[in-house]
Amino acid sequence: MQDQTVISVKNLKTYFYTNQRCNKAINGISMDIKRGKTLCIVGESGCGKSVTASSIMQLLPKLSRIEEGEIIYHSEDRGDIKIHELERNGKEMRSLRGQDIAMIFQDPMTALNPVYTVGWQIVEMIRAHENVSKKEAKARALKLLKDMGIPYPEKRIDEYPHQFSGGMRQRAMIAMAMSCNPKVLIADEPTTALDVTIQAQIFELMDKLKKEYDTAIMLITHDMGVVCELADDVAVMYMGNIIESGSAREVLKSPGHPYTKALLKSIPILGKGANQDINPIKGSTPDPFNRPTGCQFAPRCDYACDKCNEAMPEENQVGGTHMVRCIRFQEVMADGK
Amino acid sequence: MLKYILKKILGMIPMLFIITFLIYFLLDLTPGDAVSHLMDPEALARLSAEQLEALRETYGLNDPFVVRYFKWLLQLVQGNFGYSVSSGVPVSQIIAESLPATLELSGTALLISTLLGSILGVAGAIKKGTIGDNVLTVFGMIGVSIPQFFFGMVCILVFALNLEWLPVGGRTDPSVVSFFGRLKYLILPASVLGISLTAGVMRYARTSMLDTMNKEYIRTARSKGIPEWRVNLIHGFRVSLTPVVVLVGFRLPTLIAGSVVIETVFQWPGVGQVFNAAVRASNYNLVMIVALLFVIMVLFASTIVDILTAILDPRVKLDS
Amino acid sequence: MKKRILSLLLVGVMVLGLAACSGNKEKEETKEETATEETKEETSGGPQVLYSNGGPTEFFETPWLNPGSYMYNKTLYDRLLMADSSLTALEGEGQMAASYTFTDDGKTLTFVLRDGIKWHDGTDITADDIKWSIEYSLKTTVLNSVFKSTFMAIDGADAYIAGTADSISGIAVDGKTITLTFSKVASDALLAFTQFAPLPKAQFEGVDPLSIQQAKFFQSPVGSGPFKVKEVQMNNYTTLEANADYWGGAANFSIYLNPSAGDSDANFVTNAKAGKLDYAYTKSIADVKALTGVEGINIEQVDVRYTRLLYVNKFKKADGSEAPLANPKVRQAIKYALDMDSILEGIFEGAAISANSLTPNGEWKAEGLNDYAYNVEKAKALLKEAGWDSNTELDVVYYYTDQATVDLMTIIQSYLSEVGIKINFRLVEGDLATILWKAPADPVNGPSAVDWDMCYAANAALSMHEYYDRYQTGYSINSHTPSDPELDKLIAATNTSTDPEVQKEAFFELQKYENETLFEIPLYYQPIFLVTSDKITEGPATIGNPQYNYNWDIQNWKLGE
Amino acid sequence: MFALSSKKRFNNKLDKLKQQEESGILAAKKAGNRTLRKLLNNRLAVVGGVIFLVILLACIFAPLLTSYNPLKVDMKSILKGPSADHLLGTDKVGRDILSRILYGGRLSILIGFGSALGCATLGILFGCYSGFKGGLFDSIMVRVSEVFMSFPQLILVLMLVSILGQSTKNIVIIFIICGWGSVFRMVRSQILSIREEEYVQSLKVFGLNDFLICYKHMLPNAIGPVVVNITLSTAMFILEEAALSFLGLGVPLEIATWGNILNSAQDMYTLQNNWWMWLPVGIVISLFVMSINFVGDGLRDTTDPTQQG
Repeated sequence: MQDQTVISVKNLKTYFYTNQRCNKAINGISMDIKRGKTLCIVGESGCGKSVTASSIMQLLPKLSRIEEGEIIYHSEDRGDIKIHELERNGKEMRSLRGQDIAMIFQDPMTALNPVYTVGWQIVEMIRAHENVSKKEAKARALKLLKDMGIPYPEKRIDEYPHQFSGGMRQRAMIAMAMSCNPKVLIADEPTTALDVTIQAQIFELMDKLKKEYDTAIMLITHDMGVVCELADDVAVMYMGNIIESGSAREVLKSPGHPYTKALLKSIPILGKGANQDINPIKGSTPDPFNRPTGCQFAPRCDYACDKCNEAMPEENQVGGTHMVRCIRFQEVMADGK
Repeated sequence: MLKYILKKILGMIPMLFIITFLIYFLLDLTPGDAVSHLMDPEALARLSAEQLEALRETYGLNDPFVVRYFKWLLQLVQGNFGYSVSSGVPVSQIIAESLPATLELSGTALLISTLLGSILGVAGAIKKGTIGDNVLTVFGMIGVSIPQFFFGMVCILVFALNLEWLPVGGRTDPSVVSFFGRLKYLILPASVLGISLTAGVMRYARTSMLDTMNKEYIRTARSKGIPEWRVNLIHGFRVSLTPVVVLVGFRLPTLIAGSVVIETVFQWPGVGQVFNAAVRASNYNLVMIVALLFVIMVLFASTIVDILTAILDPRVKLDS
Repeated sequence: MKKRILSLLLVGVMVLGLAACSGNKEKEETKEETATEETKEETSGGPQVLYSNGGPTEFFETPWLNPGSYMYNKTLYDRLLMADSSLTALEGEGQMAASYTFTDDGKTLTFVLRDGIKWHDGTDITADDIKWSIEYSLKTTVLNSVFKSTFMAIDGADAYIAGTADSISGIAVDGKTITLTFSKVASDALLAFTQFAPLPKAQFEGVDPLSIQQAKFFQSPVGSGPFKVKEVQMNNYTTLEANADYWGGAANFSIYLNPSAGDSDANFVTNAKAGKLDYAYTKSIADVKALTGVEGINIEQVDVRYTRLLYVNKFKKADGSEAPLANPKVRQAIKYALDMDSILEGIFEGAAISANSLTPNGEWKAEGLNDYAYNVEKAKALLKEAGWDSNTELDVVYYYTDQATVDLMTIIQSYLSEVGIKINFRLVEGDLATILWKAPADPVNGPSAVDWDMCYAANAALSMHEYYDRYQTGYSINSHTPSDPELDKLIAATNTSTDPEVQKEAFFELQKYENETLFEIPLYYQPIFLVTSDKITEGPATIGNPQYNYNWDIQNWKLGE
Repeated sequence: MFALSSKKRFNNKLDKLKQQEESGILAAKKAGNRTLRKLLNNRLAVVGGVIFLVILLACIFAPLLTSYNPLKVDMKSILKGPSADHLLGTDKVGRDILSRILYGGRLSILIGFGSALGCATLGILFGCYSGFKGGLFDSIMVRVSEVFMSFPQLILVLMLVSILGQSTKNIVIIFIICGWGSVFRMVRSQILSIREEEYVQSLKVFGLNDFLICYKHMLPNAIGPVVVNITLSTAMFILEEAALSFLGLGVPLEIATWGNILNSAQDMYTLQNNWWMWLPVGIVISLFVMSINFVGDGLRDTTDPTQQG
């Protein structure tokens, strides 16, 4: 089991220092990304899921830094690399990016450089890590575009991003990310900006990658539907903490945290007909600068009691890898509403 | 592309017509006419009224200005640029002699200011907020904050008279034949003019670079693991090049008009001086032709800018 | 690496600041040697070069307007006669004329041309060229007034001008001799022919005399003098080379002219200090101050007939009201109110001389004129006597744009306001002939055709007549002085004889009248400063007025290292 | 060595911030207006602002600072160096240079600001409406602005000066005629992009008349760059005034403006020997123009939402 983990994150804390204030975006999270498995990180916007991805890739904005904790990349040939100690844009970190850990972003419209052709940008990625001739790199790029299911790749490769549709552009992004067959692919809400039919194609494509290239995928989303379909493991984040994580089956079948349960209840399940009763979670995420004492979800939690407000609940292990940070998790699981 | 250029040129014709008419009208409004500026006041004082009238007659200055304008236009269409009222030299010859000097000076200055301005602007944007950014900004600002003639005279005093590295002024000397000998004359005026134009380019480059650096594709580029300088220059600056090109494009007309101030201070035989003297002496033919060249260059510059933006930024289509 | 570049930049800026302020004395001494070395190695190959200014910016000005104010006019052309440094014609041999005779009654003047003299293009200089030059110049509009009054005095000139005759009967050509017979007294005849430069008739075929300045000839003139045109780059530089077969000997140096408009050269000082100005003149005191004490540059002050004055408009105003300055007492009060000595000390640092008459000091000036020394009480008393109303505002105009003029106007304004005379001054531009000098229809009692009360202007005079003739009744440019029979009589007296002694007496009487009535207010005589560099080891024998031609025989000068 | 310490300094700064946050100081502090705070922590803009105010106030309160009348000629004390009674010495006609700089400053700043505000008002008036309305009015205005902008500026200035005559008022008019074109184009392009915004459609749906939509709602969104342009063109106009007096076209020479004072430094003798006639005024002009540029730049950075920090 152990050797399957590609990236292990232990007690990571990342703080933001914009507008002369200090915002504790990530407040100590731990997770493992395993080879050939898809780890889904789910949570409302502003819970710190994108910051996690940026921390791993060391792409944090200037006025922020990793306070504590470790991010270790277990590479095959170069042993364990402590990413959190690497110089942000240093030589070693840059050799990791793209080659070992690749990333795709949310809005394909703005993620590609508008003034260079798609082919050129992919070739740039390949030549950054392997010294191959331009011709050979272009051939590989062509093959990649074909693999990603883009029609007429010979013509498309020399076209500009604005000539691609949303879905096509995301495929091009994935082609670029996969160009040096990275060990880990981090996808930061890849389909949010796309419409539903295209979403399905992208997920199908990612599933194919996992199987064929055995890449570990860390998928960030706020859509529980995506989690149910794709996830092998799940980590639910709220206000900078992972409040519940474990294998997809355990978490979805018997959610231990009121927030996970509420999330599951708030999405319409396809095919369950029109009269499903969907009840949204009351209230909204608190202001990060004056956080509630104790459990962050307490103000919006149905099971909230006085004890919840005292301190942030510890991590309770429930069965194999299932972890919940709620003092009344037994009741929640038993409830089975 | 060709269709676009043709459309632009056709659009130019009415503009040229309006502007030259306006210039002629304004020139006619200025007090006195070519004759009254022909010689210095004392000599003029000795002429009798009939002699003055006779002189005016020879230059056809007596018929109404509209008639004179169309006469001039007719001549222009036949390719005859007319003669300078004061010296009788064909205008084409005067321009042929003075235009290369201005092109040389303004051209070098534009080059210096574009290069220096872009470098300072990009460096300022990358190092935003640090002391380096402040120092670069102050250095860039020097050019635009000191009046040109004052900056020029101090440079002459320091480099030409006290330190004697460079000649005092003028474009060349018959005894100087080598290219570098001639270059020596160009250094001071071109750098004074260049530095005073730098601040504009610097601020534009800095602003557009700052905008670009916040864009998504810069983060994507970094996530591809390519070196920091490539991210900033190849991805960042390449995109923010367009506004800089637009600004420099709109400065092309100075290639024609030159800078009267710099040319006067550095005894540079350019069009600026000739044009300044011609306008004050209501020397119609010379003023009209130089103004015509200037306006053509302005309209030409706006076309060039459109084409360049289309080349630089694939999203922009020409015939939009 | 980047940090080091930034610190370098900072040091550079500091050096620029320091060097600008220092500019102190001992730096200039060391610089002088290097300057001459630099020019030496530049021209060590070819013949030596005399640097001067006044080079053409658009065209070579015709020599018939300002006979000597441009270096090229003095070196490219020969005159008939030769004047000495005080501008009196030398006896016997002239330049083009081998000899000449002028009858005592001043009626006939004959020249005998030197044989073998040629134009620069190799063609012979003939008597016909001289005759044509005189006739053609009368038809042009740009003729010096001394030449004009002399040539108009030739017999048959009026008929020629009126067009009834196609040549001037009074000019007879016979082989090498030209005889001029005068119908009336030409008081400045000899002076005129020491300055008038004949031009080659062949070069002016089909050129309309009215636009002579625009002729192709004046882009690269063919002259007769010791130097000829080598290379012309308008607005850039002009080079003149020695005329090998000049009758007076061939020079062993060439001349390099920096372009400068009129007699104001903005780069006078910078070029002089950089060793690019060996012979030039200036009126600007600022330039002179900047060059005093610079090693290798010598400055000579030359007193010339150049007077700055206030013309006074004594005609009734257009709206019928009396001219405020019609009363001579007010004009005298103005003269008393101006402390000219301290004004000149302030602006010109003593380089200009306060004036009590149009005529500068010297043998041509009467003794015992009232200097109107600065006296506020007297001025106020005169104003009270004249019943001066202290809130009338006088309108004073000027046409010079330099800083010294503006400073002078400000000072005059403040001095006059102390005695209760309010003036405001304005710059006039454009058609100055009409704005300043348009004579009224009725020269006796106006009204005035110009709207200023006083006009600050200059009067440069080659001959004394150019100072006073303009005040006669009905004179074409007399826009300021109503007809005054006494004044007309005195001016006419100065034009009756060519004998200098008789002319002097007549001028003395005229100057006394001028001193009493102050029909114009003379301010100061402005000298000219001749600037020469040490490169000229053997220069002109005597220093005359650099704005006119005299026997400086430039071709025999020697240039040192 | 230099790089390391900046890393250390960066971390210390963040540590201090973290420590303050945890101790709750930061939460208590009232979060001031973001634009003002961002302007304040842009060091250059602050320095610029201070210099700008110092010079402006010195010019306005000139009578308090110097008792001399800038136009008073005093033949006794000509070209005196800086001394007790004349802090910055006297010029060729004995006028006190310090008072001329202060009183002259009033005029120069008036010309600079007057022209810049004039250009901005004209530019906004036409730009806003033509950008919003489009159609015939827009195309005519664009053509007119193109005519003015492609006019060789020198010829326009030379002619207008000789027609209108030389005076402060005319100079401002001339600068406005020459300069309104660029503000017009800038505002128009801003309004063109704002016009597509939804809130403008909704305003139209509410039936507000065009002027109200155009000037009350759309203009504030386009005003950011215009404000910046005003500060920067003020600096440019002050320099233009100095250049014009160098060419003898500016304000009549005897009236004290910075350009005219500097004008006296045209000859080499003054440059080398009477430094007090040109150095102080040169420094004041450069400092003032630089300070306006920095404030302008600072404003630009604050009005740009994407700026971090």
